[in-house]
Amino acid sequence: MLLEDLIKIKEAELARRKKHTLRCCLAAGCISSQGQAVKDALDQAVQAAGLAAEVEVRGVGCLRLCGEGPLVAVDPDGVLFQKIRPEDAPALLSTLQGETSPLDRGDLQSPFFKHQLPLVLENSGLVDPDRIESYIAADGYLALRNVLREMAPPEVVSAITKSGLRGRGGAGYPTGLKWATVAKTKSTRRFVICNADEGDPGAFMDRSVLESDPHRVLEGMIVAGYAVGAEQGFIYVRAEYPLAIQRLQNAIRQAKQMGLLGSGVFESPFNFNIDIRIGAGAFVCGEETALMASVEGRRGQPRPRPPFPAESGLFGQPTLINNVETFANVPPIILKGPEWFASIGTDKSKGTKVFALAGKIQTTGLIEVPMGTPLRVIVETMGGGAPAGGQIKAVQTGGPSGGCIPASHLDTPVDYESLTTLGSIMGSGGMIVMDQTTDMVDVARFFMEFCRDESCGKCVPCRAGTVQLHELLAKILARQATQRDLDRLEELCDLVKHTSLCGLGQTAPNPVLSTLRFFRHEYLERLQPAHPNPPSAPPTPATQPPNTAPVNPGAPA
Amino acid sequence: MKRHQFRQDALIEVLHKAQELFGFLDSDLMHYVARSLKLPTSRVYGVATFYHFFNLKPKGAHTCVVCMGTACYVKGADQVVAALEQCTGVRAGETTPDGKVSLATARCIGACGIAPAVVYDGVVTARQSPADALANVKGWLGHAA
Amino acid sequence: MERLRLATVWLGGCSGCHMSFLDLDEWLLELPARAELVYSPLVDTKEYPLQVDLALIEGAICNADHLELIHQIRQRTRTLVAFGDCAVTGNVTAMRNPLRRAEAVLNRAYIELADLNPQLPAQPGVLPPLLDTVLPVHAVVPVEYHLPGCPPPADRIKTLLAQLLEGRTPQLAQHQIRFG
Amino acid sequence: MAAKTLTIDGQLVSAEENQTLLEAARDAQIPIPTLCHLDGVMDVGACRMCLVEIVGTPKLLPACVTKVQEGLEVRTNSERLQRYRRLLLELLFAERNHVCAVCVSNGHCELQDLATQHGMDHVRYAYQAPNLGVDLSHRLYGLDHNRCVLCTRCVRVCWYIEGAGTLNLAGRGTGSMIITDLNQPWADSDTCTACGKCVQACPTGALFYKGATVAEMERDRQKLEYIVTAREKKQWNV
Repeated sequence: MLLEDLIKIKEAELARRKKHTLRCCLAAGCISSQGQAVKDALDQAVQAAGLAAEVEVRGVGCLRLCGEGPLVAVDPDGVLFQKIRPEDAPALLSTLQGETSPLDRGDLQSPFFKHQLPLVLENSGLVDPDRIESYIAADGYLALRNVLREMAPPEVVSAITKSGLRGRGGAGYPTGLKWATVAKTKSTRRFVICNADEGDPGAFMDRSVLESDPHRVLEGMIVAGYAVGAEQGFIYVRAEYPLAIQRLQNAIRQAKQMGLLGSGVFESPFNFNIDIRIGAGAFVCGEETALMASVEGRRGQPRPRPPFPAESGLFGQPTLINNVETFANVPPIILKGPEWFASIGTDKSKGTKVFALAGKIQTTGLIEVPMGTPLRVIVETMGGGAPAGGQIKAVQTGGPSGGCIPASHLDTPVDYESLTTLGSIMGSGGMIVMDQTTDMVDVARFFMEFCRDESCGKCVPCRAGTVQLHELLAKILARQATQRDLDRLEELCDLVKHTSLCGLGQTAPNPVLSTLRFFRHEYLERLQPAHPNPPSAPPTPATQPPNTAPVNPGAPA
Repeated sequence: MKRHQFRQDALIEVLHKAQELFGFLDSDLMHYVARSLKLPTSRVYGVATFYHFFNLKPKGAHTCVVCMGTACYVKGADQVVAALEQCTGVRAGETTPDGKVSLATARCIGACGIAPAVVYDGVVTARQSPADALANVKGWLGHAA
Repeated sequence: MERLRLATVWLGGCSGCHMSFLDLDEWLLELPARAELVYSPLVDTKEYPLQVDLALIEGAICNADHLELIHQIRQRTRTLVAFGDCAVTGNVTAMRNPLRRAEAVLNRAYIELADLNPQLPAQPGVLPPLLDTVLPVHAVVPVEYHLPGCPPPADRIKTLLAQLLEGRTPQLAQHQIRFG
Repeated sequence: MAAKTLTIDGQLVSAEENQTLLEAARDAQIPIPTLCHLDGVMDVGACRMCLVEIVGTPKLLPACVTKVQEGLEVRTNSERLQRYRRLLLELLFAERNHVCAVCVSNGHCELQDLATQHGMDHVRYAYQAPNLGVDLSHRLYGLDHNRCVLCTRCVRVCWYIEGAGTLNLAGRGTGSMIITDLNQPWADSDTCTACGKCVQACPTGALFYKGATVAEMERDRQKLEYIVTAREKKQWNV
């Protein structure tokens, strides 16, 4: 495979284009509302109407408006049909001839689409995820070719550093720095891992990227492999995402056939292989060291860092771990230049971020916006606010590690630092909207239950602390708790946050802490009055025994 | 296992395959896997029980998985689970004594756009109310009204 | 100096802590000078009196009677001491908690493990209704001080009592707060 | 090997390059509480008892796996650390059924000692009272899950010193359990060599010699060190 071949494939693919293209969304959301049947029906209808020469029916990835599926987009008219049933196929076809139909149309000019800046998702919904040619026609693998032919590995690292890209998995660690650390190690064996263990409940960004544009992720990984000097990559995908796994397997096979993976990528001396490792239902495996343990076929328990994976990771070798969205950002940075990328977003948070918008909101779906977009624009302008006269009460970001941002802070720009200041985190990009009917204590309890069940059990504060935190929250919900229980809750949050071994435990108290911070009254109004002091008794000795004294005043549970 | 060259680090892949073929992982199967990969049996058991995806007991003829992700939860998935638990007489995570239906919950199946979602025998179904779910599951139980 | 109104209470425990209390030996003779024992298994008071200064509570909260009594005690007492491991942790009395429910406990004791004539105690008033969960005292009412030990050795009891009788905040040495 | 100089609790300490903070502190007679640490086997940093503060670092670090560095300023016993340690102990006591009064290890238990040292005179969190069994099938040893703190010391000696791989953790989170082989009765284990190292390694009364009654279960910690040194360094320090 050389540049000429790449261009040939692109031209052949573009020449295949027909007068009309019907893009049928075949991402998980639409498939679960009969998306595949709609596509099959459209195929049949096209055949039946003898329009095969004029109309292409293409299965594509996510068309964003997941709540309105199945979705079909029509090119070149730029019309989006929503909630299409298989029997609507003939009627939909007839609109190509200019006929009107009562089918539900989405407005591609609506604020939901207008405020988006697709970068990671630029191909999503356009290319056919099952055909590598379709990706190549969208300039796919061009970045890889340029890197291999025109750039030395350190130049690639420096381009990523200059772009200001930060990890999209949640913590926002500078990607270039990570790459540089791995590249600088002395080892001869290094690994690249793509973290596709998107475990946050309420997040489906990575799933959409993998299902819509799998080659994009592969390309980013191969570029990374070249930059850090690795020959083997792993993609760790959740077993809950069978479609994504299938499309990745397919994509890897196609890339190998074309000489874009394997030995001598693009006929260069660079070799790179990618294997898929399938998770088995453990949220903690999103944590780097647990993920590596799982790739090695062990129990997915984290280990203390340092040493960091960049020095000693998979099989004890230096390992680069980035998540799906981070890798998907790599090809455009190479193609369009780090300066271009750095011009998007805010001072410290560059580029765009994909969010999965869900919960009590008019428009649910996938959005990609520049960093720094105010939360209000996302949930009110784009998402249309709470449904049916509801009021947005809070927005939950970052899943079980994140927090609830109250409506009063909706003008916060969405970037790593601003969200951290509010006690939440960017996280991987799940955004759950809550309205006035949502009980914030129950939300905190829900997330604590999640953390309790997903704790790996290795370190004491997370294993035993989440159990007690959950019990205290349930007690408060049941209106059986007193002020002392609330104090105890806060004390435990402090312990679990500061003493847990890994990120799961360290962030597990965040939903409690953020709801305590912004919705404390919901906790207080549930408390029972403190135990009445005996009428005849003066208050218990005010002086606490000094620290060295082992006898402490007791407290009721 | 051959495909994975009997590599010890492919244990999870091998267990996935084994469960796909046999439906669940019983002691003999885990013993066989351990022998083939030259791993201690305790290691295989430790891994198989760490991950929620692996079952050590046979599943029912039908499975119903209710997504309890945040988006589904705020849209009432808990009520769906409660209704199903009442109808089947078993709690989530269990199988009815007659082996007909396994009821389970999932952390998040990533279908938040269509919440609350329920997976009936592998088919993801959108926007399920307790009544929808009951209608689906009652057919499996055989004592349908 | 005015004498302290002292109570000792026997809830769900083996009375070992009280036995240990009796091990105070000759110090018991000095005690009346500073405290009046107003309620105790060792004296013949039926009703827990009002305005008690200090109560040592042996045993955990196991049944409805204990629950009622401990609330009454809390109301009428200035300072409570959880006296011994059962009061502090539940200890042996709480070893039935894994069975979860009171019926399961009664079944185990009177049916499953019975040698002769297995039957549940049915006559009213024989057995106060058991709580499903045995609780340490501080899980039910606020407790000022904890005195661990099964039983707490006499010198440990003496150290604590002596300081309380002098109106000081009691301090125990490290080895004196050992469970078991 | 280069020496490093650091400050621990205000005391200047010199340590070898590869030493952990825990080793350096112990060499200098500065005690740091530990539970999952066992001399001679790999550390896992799980119990969090040995967390220390390092000036200039926001995070607390486990002394058992953190290497010494030149110029570090370490605090091992601040009021905050003491508070955390006591809380951790309370969580451990509440997690399973630790009834010291009727325990084979009463008086010789690391958990009990830690509670005493940290002034833990009662547990404010709700006792979970899980219904766990006791495996008495083995001809020599017993395993009482009620007293297990999941420190995995037994698992590590079984894997890394004896090399048998009999014991392991199964399940996850609060449902984690120590198992033998495929979670079968200990007596049925094909791999157990009955070497007894796990029993020697256990900090509490979870693993014990059958026949030991209350407070009789004493351990000889030096035995493990003796074997590790013998196997690794070929030195028999009799």
